[in-house]
Amino acid sequence: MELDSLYQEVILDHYRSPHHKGLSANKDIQVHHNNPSCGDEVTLNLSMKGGVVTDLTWDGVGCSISMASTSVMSDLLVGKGYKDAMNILDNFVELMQSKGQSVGDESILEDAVAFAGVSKFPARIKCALLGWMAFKDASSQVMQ
Amino acid sequence: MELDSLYQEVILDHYRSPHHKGLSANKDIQVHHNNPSCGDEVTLNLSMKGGVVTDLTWDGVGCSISMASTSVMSDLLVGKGYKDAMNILDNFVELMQSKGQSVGDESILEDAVAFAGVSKFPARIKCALLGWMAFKDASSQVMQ
Amino acid sequence: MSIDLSSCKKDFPIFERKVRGGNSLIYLDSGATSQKPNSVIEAESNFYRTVNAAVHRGAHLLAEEASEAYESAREKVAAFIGARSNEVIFSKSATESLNIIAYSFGNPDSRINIKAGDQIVVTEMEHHANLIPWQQLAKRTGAELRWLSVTADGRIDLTNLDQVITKKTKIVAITHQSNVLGSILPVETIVKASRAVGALVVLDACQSAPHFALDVKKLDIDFLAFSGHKTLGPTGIGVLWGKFDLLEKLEPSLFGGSMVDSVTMESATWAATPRKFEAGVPNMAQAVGLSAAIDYLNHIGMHNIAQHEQDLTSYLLKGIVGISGVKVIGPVDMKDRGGVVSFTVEGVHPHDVGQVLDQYGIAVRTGHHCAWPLMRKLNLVGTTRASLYLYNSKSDVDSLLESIEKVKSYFKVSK
Amino acid sequence: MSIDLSSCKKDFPIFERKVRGGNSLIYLDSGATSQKPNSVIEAESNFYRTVNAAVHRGAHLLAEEASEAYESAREKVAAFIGARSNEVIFSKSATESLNIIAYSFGNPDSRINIKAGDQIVVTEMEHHANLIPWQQLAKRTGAELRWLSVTADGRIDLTNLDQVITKKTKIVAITHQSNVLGSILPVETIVKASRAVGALVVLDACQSAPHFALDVKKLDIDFLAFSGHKTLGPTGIGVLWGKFDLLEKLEPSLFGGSMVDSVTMESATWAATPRKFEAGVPNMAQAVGLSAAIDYLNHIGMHNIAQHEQDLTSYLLKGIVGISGVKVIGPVDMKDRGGVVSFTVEGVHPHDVGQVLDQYGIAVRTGHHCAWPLMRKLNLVGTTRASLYLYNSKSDVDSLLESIEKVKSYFKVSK
Ligand SMILES: Cc1ncc(COP(=O)(O)O)c(C=O)c1O
Ligand SMILES: Cc1ncc(COP(=O)(O)O)c(C=O)c1O
Repeated sequence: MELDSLYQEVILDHYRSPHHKGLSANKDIQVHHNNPSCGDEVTLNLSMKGGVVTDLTWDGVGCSISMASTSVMSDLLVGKGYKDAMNILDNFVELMQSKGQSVGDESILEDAVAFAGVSKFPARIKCALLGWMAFKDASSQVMQ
Repeated sequence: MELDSLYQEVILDHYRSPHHKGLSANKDIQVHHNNPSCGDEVTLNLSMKGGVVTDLTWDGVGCSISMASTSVMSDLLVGKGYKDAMNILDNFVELMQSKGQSVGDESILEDAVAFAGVSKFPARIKCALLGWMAFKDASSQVMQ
Repeated sequence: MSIDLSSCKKDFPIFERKVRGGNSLIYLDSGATSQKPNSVIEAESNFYRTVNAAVHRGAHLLAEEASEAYESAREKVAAFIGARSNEVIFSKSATESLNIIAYSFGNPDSRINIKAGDQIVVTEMEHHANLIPWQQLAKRTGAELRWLSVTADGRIDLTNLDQVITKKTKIVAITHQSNVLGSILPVETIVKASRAVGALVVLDACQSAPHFALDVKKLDIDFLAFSGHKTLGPTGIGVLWGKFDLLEKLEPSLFGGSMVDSVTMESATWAATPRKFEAGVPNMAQAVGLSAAIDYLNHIGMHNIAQHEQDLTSYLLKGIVGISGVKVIGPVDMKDRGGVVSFTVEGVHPHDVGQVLDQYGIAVRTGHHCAWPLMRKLNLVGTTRASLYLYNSKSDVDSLLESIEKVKSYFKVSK
Repeated sequence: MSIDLSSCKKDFPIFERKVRGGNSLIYLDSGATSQKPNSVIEAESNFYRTVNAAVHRGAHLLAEEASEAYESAREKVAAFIGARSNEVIFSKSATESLNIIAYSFGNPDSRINIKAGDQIVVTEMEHHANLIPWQQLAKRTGAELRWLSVTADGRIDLTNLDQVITKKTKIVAITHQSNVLGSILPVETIVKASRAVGALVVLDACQSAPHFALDVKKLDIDFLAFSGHKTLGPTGIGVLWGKFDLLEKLEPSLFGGSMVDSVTMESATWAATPRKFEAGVPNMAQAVGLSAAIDYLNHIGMHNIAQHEQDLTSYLLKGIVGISGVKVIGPVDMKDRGGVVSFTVEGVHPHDVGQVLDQYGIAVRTGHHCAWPLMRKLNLVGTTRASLYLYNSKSDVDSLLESIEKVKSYFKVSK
């Protein structure tokens, strides 16, 4: 069924048991992003040291796609340098805009390739990007 | 030609040589009415005594229909009592709204039946009524 | 079903298309926007094909015919809500209608206006369109915004009515029917309380005018707004009704051509109501389309439409309360409620509920429904909302109920 | 004629009808509103027939497709004027577009706003839509409204440019082409004077965007407004363009759903530009219709349209100056002028001129053309205006010229 391409098992697993959820006490910066058209919200705590993501925790409410995507992203980006992280992010954004034409580069995106199917559902792309945009905002502020 | 039913000779005559045009020095009241959609304007001086129109003069700029109608109206209403004048006015308004179905009651409207054709041209009805509405406004203020 | 409107569906060409998964369209999102019958689509097209011209401005035949069509539409709308036609203003949407009132009341040149210390009252279940314009008006003028609360069962809390509506209250702006909960507000009681203190009443009829007969005189209100696009009409057209004497006292809020009496470089004076509120070349084809929509509604009969929706809603509620893990947000009885049914599915986010329903061709709305304060109050992140109209049927409701079960199994909801 | 657009006319269904006196329609009133090609009428109808749903709000397929259609229309408009798509705001009309800017600049919360003592500059030939909103803004804020004058030959008087535009000037709002005189304004010179004092430039492109190619970046302006209905598009749609950074600094002026970031009962914050300026369910079908209009214009080519109109206007002017007793109001040469030709017939009121022309199937506009201050300045009660577009032909002009002679003989004008 078409739906299964959207709701990959990886996504539903992360939705049910999100990683890095729960805000850490320490952070360099906190950002809050939301999606006014559907009400999804993410708060993200980020710590970086020497341009490397040392800690990334979050809290939020939202649909399976937005929550799972933030969870997968956290796994992926902790320990990455800023440039590397931006590269992964750009890759993910490209995948989202691929209208179902790309399966994603697993060597870069790892579990996040599970979101490839989202690109066929235009209304859900902003769900998948919510946490990523919050990270982009936070990390660029830290790097300034 | 259809146009001739609009531009009766009487109308064109009054347009070229309007009656009662030129504001009198004395008046009980002066009103100014205009037609914002086409810019036609009429200023009307009215004097009444014992409920009878003793003097009615006007000035204005506008199309043949609005100017001629005000001219014909002045002829008609000077010397008339308020009730009588309102009856004539109501008759004229009714004629204007008749969509070409009425020829007008000549015993009441006299020369003003020449405007019967205007009722077939919806955009011109407000031209024909401009002076009359000014009179209605002025006389009802005097009568208060 | 006691009223059979099943023959209507064929008048709406959109139902000929297939949607996701090759399914027929089951449209349960009329609360957001309604579908359009052929007669409305054609009325708008025919305007362009046969009489298109700028109204009130030309000496030529097309302009005359266009003006006639536009003004007839005004009369049609007036009759639809029991008003006089010179009290009906065409806007682009209910949102614009409500903003017009708020701006006009905020203009100190208006002979009735809002000043510092005045109070404006709304309810906690307002759509943003009947909340933010008043927040902004309060902010601009120094007035105070107050509100009637929502009870746990989705009704307006009237227990503190006379503490909320006080002698300082100048405007009470309420929705006729909640676009989230489906509850119909006790307008009579609120009008009475408003009249007692001399406050004016603004009614947001977006979710009522399309669904049941209403009469502004019987409602004894002062202003009313609704949208064409939720009333089988075109997009881009809304209605603002106000009592003539009140409209005459208000300054307009949109400035430009066709709304003036006289203009110099320094200043301008206004045409009579309703013209002064309609600056610019109006949305003529859309007004004509709305007129055709009202013809269509009148032809079926607003009472039949209301009855049909009552029957369907009652059927839907009966079915949905029986599904475990599903909770209706709003009244579950039929007393004072319309055909808007919001619900949540335990463990599944509304957006995901909507996605699965979409897979079966069912179009619903999910999220906060532009009533964010209400969501916060009810401690919800959002709901899934099914909203019914004349073209819906019992079988649409059956499909919805079955598909909710599929949502549960897809997301492995254990209950 | 060097450019042959004669095959276009058949794309416009209105030309199939007969008008007064059984005549074919000779439509010379495109300055008021343009006629619509089939492709535009069908684009709007097809929206209702196939994808109608509230944009940006639903999880379902129709909502996705409607959003896609609406956002594509935004991209189309952006490309048409050389802008970025997130700088394009859909309004209901140019009138609304101009009011939006004026209201937003009047809001003290805007990060750029108008204060007491600031100056706003317009011209004496503005349409009411680009005059009264600024009068009102000046009145609300205590700013001063100033203007550039009109010369006897219908041009902007630039001799006192640097006395009118001063260091206190914050906004300069001018028309691109006069809707009465046809003169095209020296935008470059006025922009230069504005930039020199740091003033922002608002361009009313109602009479230019439909008729020749323009590029907001090349024009080096800050805001631009035009109407869909004058651009072959539907009624009920307008465009507001603004530089992104400026729009971001402005508060919105219409409040409601879909324009918020977050809302509580007390206050609200706004979505990003352009969304924050589009409150409510938008005029979706009309945006899609406008997109089809731009496709049509692009297909013919704006340069061809401009050339065609230049040729026709020159032909019309050549003919009309030869008729005794007829006076052209506006430039009689082709330098910096477009296809709007106003004239008076000695001894015959414009309204009567229009009436006789109508009898021969010729649709023109008569009166003050929503530019009352200009009429006063020129000491006129009004003019008769013929305005040309792509579907007009040399034979339309011939008919006009012949019929002006008939006007003269009907009213026995001796000259
Ligand atoms: C120069 C100019 N500006 C503004 C407008 C207002 O446009 P609309 O009435 O479509 O809002 C018009 C046309 O009426 C115009 O010609
Ligand atoms: C109760 C209510 N009020 C106001 C609105 C705003 O209507 P529109 O978006 O058509 O202006 C809506 C619909 O969105 C509504 O449901």
